[in-house]
Amino acid sequence: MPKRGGFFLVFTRLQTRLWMLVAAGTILMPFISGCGSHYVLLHPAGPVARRELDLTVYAAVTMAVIVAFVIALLILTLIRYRDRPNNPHAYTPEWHDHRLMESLWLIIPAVVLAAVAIPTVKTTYALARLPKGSHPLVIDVTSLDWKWMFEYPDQHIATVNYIEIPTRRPVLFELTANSPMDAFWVPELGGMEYTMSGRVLPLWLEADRQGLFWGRSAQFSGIDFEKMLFHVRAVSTPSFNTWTASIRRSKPAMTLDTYHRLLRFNTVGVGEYSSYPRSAFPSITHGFGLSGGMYPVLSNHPQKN
Amino acid sequence: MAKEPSEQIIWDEERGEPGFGFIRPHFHQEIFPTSQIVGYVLSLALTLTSFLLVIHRTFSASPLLVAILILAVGQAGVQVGIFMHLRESRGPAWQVIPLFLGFFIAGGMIAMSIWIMMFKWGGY
Amino acid sequence: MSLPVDPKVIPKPPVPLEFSVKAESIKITGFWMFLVSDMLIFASLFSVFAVFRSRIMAGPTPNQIFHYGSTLLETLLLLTSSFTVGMAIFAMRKSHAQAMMTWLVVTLVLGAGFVATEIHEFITDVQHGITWHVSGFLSGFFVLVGTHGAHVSFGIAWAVTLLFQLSRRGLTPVTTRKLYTFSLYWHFLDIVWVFIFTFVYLFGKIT
Amino acid sequence: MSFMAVYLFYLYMIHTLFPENVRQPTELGADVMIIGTGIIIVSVLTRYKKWRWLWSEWLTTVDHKKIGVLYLISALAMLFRGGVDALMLRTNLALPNIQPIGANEYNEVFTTHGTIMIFFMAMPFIFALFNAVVPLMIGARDVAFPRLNAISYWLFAFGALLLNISFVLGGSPNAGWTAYAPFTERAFTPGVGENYYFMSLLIAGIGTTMTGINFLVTIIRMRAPGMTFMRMPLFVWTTLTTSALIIFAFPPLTVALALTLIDRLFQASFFTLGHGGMPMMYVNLFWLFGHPEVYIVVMPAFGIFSEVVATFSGKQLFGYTAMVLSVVAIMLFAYGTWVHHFFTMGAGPSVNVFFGLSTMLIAIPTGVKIFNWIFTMWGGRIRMTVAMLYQIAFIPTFAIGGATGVMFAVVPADYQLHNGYFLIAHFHNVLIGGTLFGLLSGMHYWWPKMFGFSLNERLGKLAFWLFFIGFWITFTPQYMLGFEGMTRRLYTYPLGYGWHMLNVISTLGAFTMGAGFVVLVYDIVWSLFKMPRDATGDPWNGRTLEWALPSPVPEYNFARIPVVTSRDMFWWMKRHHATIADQLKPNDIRELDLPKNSPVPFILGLGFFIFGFGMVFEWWLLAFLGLAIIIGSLIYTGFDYDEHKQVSADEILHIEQSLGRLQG
Repeated sequence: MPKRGGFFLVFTRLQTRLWMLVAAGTILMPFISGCGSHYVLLHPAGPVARRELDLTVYAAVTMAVIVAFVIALLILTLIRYRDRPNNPHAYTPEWHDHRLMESLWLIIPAVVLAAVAIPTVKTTYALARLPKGSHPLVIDVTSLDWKWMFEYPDQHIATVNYIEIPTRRPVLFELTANSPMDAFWVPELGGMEYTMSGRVLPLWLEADRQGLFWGRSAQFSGIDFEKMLFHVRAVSTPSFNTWTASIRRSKPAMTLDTYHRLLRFNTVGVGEYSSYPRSAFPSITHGFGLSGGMYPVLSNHPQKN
Repeated sequence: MAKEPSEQIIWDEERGEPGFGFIRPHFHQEIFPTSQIVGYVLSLALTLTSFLLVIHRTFSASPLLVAILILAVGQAGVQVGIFMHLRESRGPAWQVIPLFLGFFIAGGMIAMSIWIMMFKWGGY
Repeated sequence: MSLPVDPKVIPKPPVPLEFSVKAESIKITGFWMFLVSDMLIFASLFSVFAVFRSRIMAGPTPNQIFHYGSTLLETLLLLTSSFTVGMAIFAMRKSHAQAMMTWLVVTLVLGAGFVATEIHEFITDVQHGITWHVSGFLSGFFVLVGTHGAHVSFGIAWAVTLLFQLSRRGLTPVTTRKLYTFSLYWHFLDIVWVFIFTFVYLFGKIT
Repeated sequence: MSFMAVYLFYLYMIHTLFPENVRQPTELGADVMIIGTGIIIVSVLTRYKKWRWLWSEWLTTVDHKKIGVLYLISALAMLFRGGVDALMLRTNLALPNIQPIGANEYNEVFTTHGTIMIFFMAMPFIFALFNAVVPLMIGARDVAFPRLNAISYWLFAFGALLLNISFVLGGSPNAGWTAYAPFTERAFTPGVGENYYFMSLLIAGIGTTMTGINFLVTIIRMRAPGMTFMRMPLFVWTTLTTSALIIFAFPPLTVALALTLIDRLFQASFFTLGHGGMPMMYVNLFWLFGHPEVYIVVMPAFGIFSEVVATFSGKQLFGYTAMVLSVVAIMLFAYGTWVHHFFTMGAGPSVNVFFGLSTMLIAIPTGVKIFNWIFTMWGGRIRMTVAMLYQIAFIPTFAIGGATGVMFAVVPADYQLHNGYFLIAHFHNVLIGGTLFGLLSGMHYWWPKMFGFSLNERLGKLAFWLFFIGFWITFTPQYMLGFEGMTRRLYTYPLGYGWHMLNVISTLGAFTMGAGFVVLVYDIVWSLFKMPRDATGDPWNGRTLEWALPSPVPEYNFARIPVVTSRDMFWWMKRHHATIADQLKPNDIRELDLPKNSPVPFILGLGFFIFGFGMVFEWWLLAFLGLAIIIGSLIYTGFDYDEHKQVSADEILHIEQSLGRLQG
């Protein structure tokens, strides 16, 4: 290749750099704007999500330190030991063993991982229990194809694809399904859990600010799974009480017939019902007494016994 | 088959690796089938013991489970050790390692699956 | 392209016929590996059964469907056949072809007895409406025991082809290797049965 | 003209046999492609009178090198299919609320994308490299069971065929590559699609298990004299551990698939909702296989990188013993971590914590390996070949993938990140950055050994950069989408979430990777015609025994089995000026027994295919026909004692002489 003049070389480099800058800018733009409100996981609205986020960030940062070290080491190695003429760095083809270094990179990752492991264990056990002395609001969640049904056993009301919860009070979701497996997830309030027919799983979440949060199924369950969306409105306790009262007063009751319509394979909008036929729904407090639906033998389920 | 004398010498003797410890090869060569008969009697005895233990409800449930579990493992030991000639091999009896690894993984698989599927969520 | 080495000539131990050819002895190692993999199949089925054991639903309980007499009979048949196939290998090692064939035939008869008993039980169950559709427990039970039964049936078919080969070719490194692997297979099925006997039938009796 | 006639006839048949199958435009496109390719292949073979050659040289072969080539071709074809699937997925998600393909087709495409990439791309690619080099590396004539090896290949090939025809006959599986019950039960997926999934994976799984057994025994029993375990190249070590993993891990998969199929076809009650079925057990069994599977596909890549990095740094592998111990440790730990795939199933904090910790534990040996690779380069002379570029790209990529993997082991973090795009980005990061980079690296590295010519380096580098840059453009946005709450398997999304910006970028990246694949194929075709043949057999200045042989390797591999005295044997020989030609003398050469070609593997595979097809459509007669073919070919092999052919010493002498490898 013919050698080019100095000016031209500089120009080419400049040009290259400019192009790289433009490219990098295009790619990085959405990343720079990365803390926008769309990043629901980064904007927790409750203690559960906050603890999960804290731990995620902690783990990410800890891991990033190691990764950064590895990449730096790799780049250094590549610069020093590329096969080029007159490489001043020593070529040691037989060097293949170093006890101290090998034990070092056995021990250091182990220590770092222990640093991640200990808070993991603590938080996992902590999040498995409701805060001491709290009186949770119980909501029984049933995932259907492809909609969410919610029952408030203490308020005697039922809703579809929409719930309201009071702020600063733990909500105990009792999750079950009358459909294939789904996952109940409200990202701003906290992590997900599967809903499975024939089993009731507890999950507690709490909102500490008012707002409207979206939740969706995170587990693929068929053609309209994309539409398994619901909303959670967190309001103050008085407005929550007003809301339940108004539903009890002004909305229709859910009959078994309504429920069987919900069981069909379709999507529906939001629904609110002033009561629901208690014996007909799977819930921990009332046992299983379902007659219709897809699991007719649930009356024998060990959960009841 | 014997085409390569050079191979026959070294290759046949498993590259001079005679095996060590529990993978040292060992062939059963007997004049009278003593071990077979002993194995048969043992296997019958073990089976009948566990059967009778259960039929007569000798212990309460949990010790009984443990007892028949031990008897079953003993039975497997009899079959593997006596009848299957575990350590017969040319060169090191390599099959021993995957076999015991397999036992270990199989046991772990069963025990862990039961544990996981109990769904002991706790705390509520 | 090889380099000079000291060919350590180790005194050769007396090796039975089935191990005398390197390639055939490798097949025996391969068969062990197959058995390990098959063992994991049964372990998976056992874990399924263990989890499904209590999921009886509206179906019958273990005590209602297990017949301990015939189960014990099956166990004795299979244990005895395990012994007879061991004797066949013993005779093979002694180069007693006739004795070996006899023991093998006895093994097959015992195995056929086992399969017949099991099929009879299954048919009785199905006649009483006890099918794998009824409950999770029955699904686990039928598939675990049925897989074992299918293995035994396959073993019988395999051994019949071996009988033909043995009678045509006599004791050669290849035929003895085949019989040896068959014996491994048979003993392995015996072990699996012992665990089925213990974990399915006897556990069912206890709980 | 004839093409149109055939196609119309085909459409007529489809509509008669499968009236319920509504033809979508993409399916029609796939039909046209399959039929068209088929006609082209058939006419080319007929035109050049190559049928006999195809049958006797390839379809009936039991030679491990040829089987390796077959695996490689299949894997590349499947990489194409899976890649096209990926582009369709990304196109569908590029902008909010556009749907070039509808919901059902999207579900089918992501299912086949995952299934094909894992089972029908990564696995055969791995086996291609196993077959191509492992017997050469350990100084063996062939694998332990050559005919079984061919059977494995044909089971895989016909399994892959069964899955691939699902798109045009009867409908593809559409429940995700994991096929979680109870969604895969008849009540929710009534079509034949899921039957295809279960049946094809069962068939391919049998083949895979046998490959595992084959290579485990090959390595244990067929090593050359002096090749002790601690002298084996690391790729052989990873083959050993991978084979062991296959033997232990595939049985749970087989059971899970078989039980679901029994549920679907014969109304058992394993994973159904009624009658005490327990779908969670399917998940448990699937991941009992699924987690080891991750290591099955990534460990060979570790082995490849260990060979590549040593060769192109001109330096012995650093910390060989530690590397061996870490692969063994990974193999053992791999069985104790499977629950981290379903922490959110709520098996309880104790279970979750146990498996979270065991998952973190497995990161330690992996970390050891990464440092050892870097220190292999330290003090070497690094040659930037394509194979080495993939290796260098692998280290940071895999480190990041591993780091995000540790985040999933952090149970509370997993509760938020599970089933989101963060997860998608993580496992693509590991599988592309680890497995695919490794396999492509290995392909470039061993290509001259397999085919006798190298791939073009310039084109290879172009393909590499497109892959590498495209990879990061695709998956960095996906990590961020995870934090925006986008969940996996969505076929479309509304504008309001703000996901569109990142999705556009991600799609652009995917197409960049697609361009990389096109360049790669062009590279292969170009090199096939234009690259000079490799005369030395050692184009990279290699270290292990396979480079001591001519390329392509003669059928019998080694005219005389070498005696190994050192790790990196060939390197040692070169340093001590022990050239090949000096060593092999005419009277060293003897007559050899080689495995003879056999039609049984192909016919057995065909039998399984017919059986599987019958089962899928519940055409029992066809299934019985397939079963009869299977049993017939098994009995035939049982009575077939004529497994060997003899190659005379003269013939070998002649070949070696013509290759210039003989003294005197």
